[in-house]
Amino acid sequence: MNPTLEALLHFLATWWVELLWGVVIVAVVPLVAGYVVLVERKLMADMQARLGPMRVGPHGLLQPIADAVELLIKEDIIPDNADQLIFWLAPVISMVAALTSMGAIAFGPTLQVARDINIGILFVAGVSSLGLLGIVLGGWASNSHYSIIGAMRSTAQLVSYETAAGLAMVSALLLSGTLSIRAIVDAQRQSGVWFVFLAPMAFFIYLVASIAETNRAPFDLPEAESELVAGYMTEYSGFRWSLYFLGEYANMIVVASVATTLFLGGWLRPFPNVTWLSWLEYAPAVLMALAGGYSIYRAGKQPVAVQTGFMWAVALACFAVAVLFAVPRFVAPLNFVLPGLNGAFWFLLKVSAYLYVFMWLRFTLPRYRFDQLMHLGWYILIPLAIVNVVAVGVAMLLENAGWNRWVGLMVTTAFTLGTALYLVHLQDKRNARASSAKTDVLPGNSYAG
Amino acid sequence: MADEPKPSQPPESSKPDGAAAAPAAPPAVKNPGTPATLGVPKAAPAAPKTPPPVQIPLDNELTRRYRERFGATILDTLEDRKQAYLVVDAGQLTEVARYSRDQEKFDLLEDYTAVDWPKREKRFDLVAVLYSFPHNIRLRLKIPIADRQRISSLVEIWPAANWLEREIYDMFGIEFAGHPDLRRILLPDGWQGHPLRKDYDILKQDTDWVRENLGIESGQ
Amino acid sequence: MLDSVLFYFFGGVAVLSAVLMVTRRNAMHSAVFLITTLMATAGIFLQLRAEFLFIAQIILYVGGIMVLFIFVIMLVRLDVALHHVRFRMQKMVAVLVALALGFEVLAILYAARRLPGQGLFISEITPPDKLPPNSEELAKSLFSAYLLPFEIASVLLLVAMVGAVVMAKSKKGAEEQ
Amino acid sequence: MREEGTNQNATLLGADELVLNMGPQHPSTHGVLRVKLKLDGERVRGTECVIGYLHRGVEKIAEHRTYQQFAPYVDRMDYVAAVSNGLGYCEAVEKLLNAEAPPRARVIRTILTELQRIASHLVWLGTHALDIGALTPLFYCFREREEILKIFERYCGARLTTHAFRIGGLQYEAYDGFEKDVERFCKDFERRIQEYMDLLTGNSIWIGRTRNVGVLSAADCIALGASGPILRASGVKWDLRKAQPYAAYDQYQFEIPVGTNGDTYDRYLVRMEEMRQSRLICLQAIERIPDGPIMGKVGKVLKPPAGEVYHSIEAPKGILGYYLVSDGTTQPYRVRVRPPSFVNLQAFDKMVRGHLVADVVAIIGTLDIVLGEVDR
Repeated sequence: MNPTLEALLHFLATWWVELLWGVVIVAVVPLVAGYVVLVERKLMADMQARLGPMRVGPHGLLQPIADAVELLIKEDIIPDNADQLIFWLAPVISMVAALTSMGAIAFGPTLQVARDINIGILFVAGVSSLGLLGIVLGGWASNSHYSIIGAMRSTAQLVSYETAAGLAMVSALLLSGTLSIRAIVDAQRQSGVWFVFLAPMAFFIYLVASIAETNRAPFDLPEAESELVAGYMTEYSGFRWSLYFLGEYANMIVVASVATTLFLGGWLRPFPNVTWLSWLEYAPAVLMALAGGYSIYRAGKQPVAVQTGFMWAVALACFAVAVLFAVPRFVAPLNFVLPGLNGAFWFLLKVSAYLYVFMWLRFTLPRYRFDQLMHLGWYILIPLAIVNVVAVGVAMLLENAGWNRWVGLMVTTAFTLGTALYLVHLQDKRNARASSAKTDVLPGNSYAG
Repeated sequence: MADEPKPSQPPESSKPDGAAAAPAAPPAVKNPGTPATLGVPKAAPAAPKTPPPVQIPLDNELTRRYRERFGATILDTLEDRKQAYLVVDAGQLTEVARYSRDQEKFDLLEDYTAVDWPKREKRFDLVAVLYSFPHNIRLRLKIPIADRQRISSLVEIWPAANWLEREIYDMFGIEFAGHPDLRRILLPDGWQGHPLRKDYDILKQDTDWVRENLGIESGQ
Repeated sequence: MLDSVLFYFFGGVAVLSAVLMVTRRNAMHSAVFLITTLMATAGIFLQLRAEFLFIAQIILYVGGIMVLFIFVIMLVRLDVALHHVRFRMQKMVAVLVALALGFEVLAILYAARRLPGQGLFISEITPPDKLPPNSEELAKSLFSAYLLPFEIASVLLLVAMVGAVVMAKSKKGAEEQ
Repeated sequence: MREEGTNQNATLLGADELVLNMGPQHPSTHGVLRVKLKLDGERVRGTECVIGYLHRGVEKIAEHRTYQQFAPYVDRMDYVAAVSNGLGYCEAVEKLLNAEAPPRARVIRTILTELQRIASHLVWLGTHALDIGALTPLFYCFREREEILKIFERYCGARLTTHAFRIGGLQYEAYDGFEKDVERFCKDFERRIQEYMDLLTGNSIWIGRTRNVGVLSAADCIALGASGPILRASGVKWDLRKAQPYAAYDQYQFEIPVGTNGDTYDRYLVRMEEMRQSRLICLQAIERIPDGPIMGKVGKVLKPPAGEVYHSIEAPKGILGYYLVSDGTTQPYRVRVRPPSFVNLQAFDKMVRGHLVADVVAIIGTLDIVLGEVDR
């Protein structure tokens, strides 16, 4: 046999699972990102007393597909004065970085593209930050003032907040003692509790920094539409624009996954070592069944026959998933998929919750100004993250010295919290000084007739 | 300049049945005793023949002070529908304006505009509406000027005049000496003609400009 | 087999984009090709199972330094600056420097042959999966055998950082006065 | 940047000054305002407003229409507060005619104008918050504004450019259930305002973005002619509705909210409180709408005696003045509108210098300009 062919076959035989997963990620993530957008729009609509997309498909469920088609067939405009090569390259870098970094994420104990590389978490963080190159290059190549300002803001913002996020990650890494994703989750299983309880400040810092890293509100300055039109994406349209968009949402999923892995116990169910909670193993199936039941309940209340039918379809789908979750538990030969299924369920649930927080903040908060953003990053988050790393280290030393682990962690967390309050206080004082001696006025106290 | 004007009172000579409140009834606040307001005959009865009799001479303390101070510069002091105005000679406009702001406390230049009377010798009336926060009264200065006569700008006295004078320049072609940035404001820079002049027909436009910049024959 | 395919792929990309980087007129294009070179090098590290070096290369060079580099290019209009910097003897100097470099490389290769042991060419290769996880190894050697140099480097960086802060401060103060 | 080769003004970094052209198509210039910003990094070193993109020659049109024919045109100036424009014009012409609207008409005018003030402020609040990045208040504001527009629609059939009033009084009698509609809206509205305040007033990002941004002292306001909430936010307790009452404002109790700093945050508080006060005025007014005719005696053909009149009202955005000159014919000889937005926009340059690009947006929002009125 041809040696090349043989080698190829050998390669395929050894790596087919990973290759398949790779293909699945490339194929599924755009769809998932599309539906994350839909969910976001629906949630936003709900919080804003309106309906959101309703036209395409029942309750707008096919909207992402319509959007994708629209973006694909849209005219592709490259401005005359743009730098053709880089303009073309930039969105691709952004998206490839986001998708590649997904490769190392473990969705369950057995669900991972890259066979557990022992620098997993660094890989995710490092590669996903490459997306910034796409933003900077795209902003520069567009040759537009809005784009370049957006790109500069983006760079400054990412460089600042990456530091804070990295230091927050270090806290969790100290606790786990490894960089490998599976080992980190395993460490949380062994310690019996998620790291978010052991290092709450680190989790909080990571939450804030990850919002800033993904350019989401209230830190969405690089693309603040009311100031910079669309920031670095201003000159992009159609397919290229959708690549950026995809990269952004994929990045959101990535940071959520990192947070889930580091702080929220990855694919572990809540309190993985408490045996009387082991009924939670049934939770996925039960929850899906409940969702199905609710759909049936709602089906009767739909005004139009089509909608009733659709609700029934949803109900059936939910039941099908429920059965899928339940069967392996009762059928012994299928038991081996159980950890994967349950793991994926919990993992995705946590990721969704994390993303929900992202969205919730976006609908609620106004946007920071650039100097305020930098102040928050450099004057508060980074010092706090450094203090937190030291504090977690001290806690571990104390534990080694025979202290109760919780007492040590509480003391150090309290210390970090105190530092945080002091930093905020300093910042307030700085603001007060900046605004010279001006007094507040509240409505109601100075309105005479 | 009064930063904290005293709480302004509604003019106390409240009209019997609250008719459209004549805001600028100067004597009401300044000098209740003067019979100027009370003596005003109801606005001229119908039949508005071309020389209008609605404007009647006004003589109260305010106008007297102006006359004393400026003499012949104040060409006339009149009242029209209970609103006072002074006709001021263009030559000493700056002085009158500064006096109005500093001594008479007309701190707000509420409006500044022009009216075109093509048949008159002095073709334009510039009209400045002044308001005094401390006294809660209005006063109009009317400055007749001829076509192509340059007139001194009020920007130094009331910065608010900046855009208002640019608009007058834009619409009437009146030039202001000493204006920091006298350009067209509403119309494009290269436009020919001044639309609010009476001889500028309502359908007229700068066809050359339109053809050159918009590539169409007419914008109508 | 797979290893050599990957090696030649990454090596080819690295050399090609290095050449392109030198020949491009546009500073931004050069930067992009430099990034490609660095990433291809990172790929070679990965192929050598040096995953920590790989990710360090990505994070430090591609992620950090290159972003700052591009940032600077955007800010200071390097196109114009280059134009001013170019001088008459440039080509000559470049050729000389290149020749010197080439001579050095040759000399090293020649000297290496004389070294005791295997020299540059290692005949027995440890199979990749037998290698210990190298981030741990790296950490161990950094914090034990090479602790002093490591700390010296850290202090040096700290000094640089403080220096930067001081310089930025004084400039700001001067501007305010 | 590459294109800015000609501009060699040195700045902090030794780089060129960047000229950023905001508008006329830009999400947050509220229409077709174009602002040229001279930037050093992101700091604004100078501005120039380019306006006139929406210029329709309203004042010229007026000279070729009769007094009644021109009335609908004024609605097209400040199109988010059309009723207020109409009130100012009608009262000005009435003054020119020495006529007046009957008491019932004046009260209904007051109610509608105050509702319009609330609606205008709601548009301001929603877009201002959106500019600063808060997405949600916009929809809440438009939800409430919708209620007001529904009242307008039931009253006169139009929602935006209402032409609600006629010279001499009103065309339409208040419809059945008018009081009830207004009352229901006002009762509900207190809770709604609280909702907006909950979202924004205490929010530290909001405070950070608005406090000390675009500060305008009282002296600056008066010198630059800025009026309305901008003037009040800098501490001048002055409101034409109190100072020189028109319509039926002398009959109602309300307060003039004032700020102290004259910054964007104070303007926000002042406008919020103004909405509350407008609501109170409406509630007082619907309690007793006098009976009687709704149209005064002005005749079918309006021929005001020759002469001139200036009349101004407190529109939601500031002093809205009309200067009318009659030559005794049925068409005005000259109509001059003193638009609050136009004059307020003059203060923009002073407010924005030294701030960041993001503040430019906040300041355009807080000025509450409507380009239809700026350009006329």
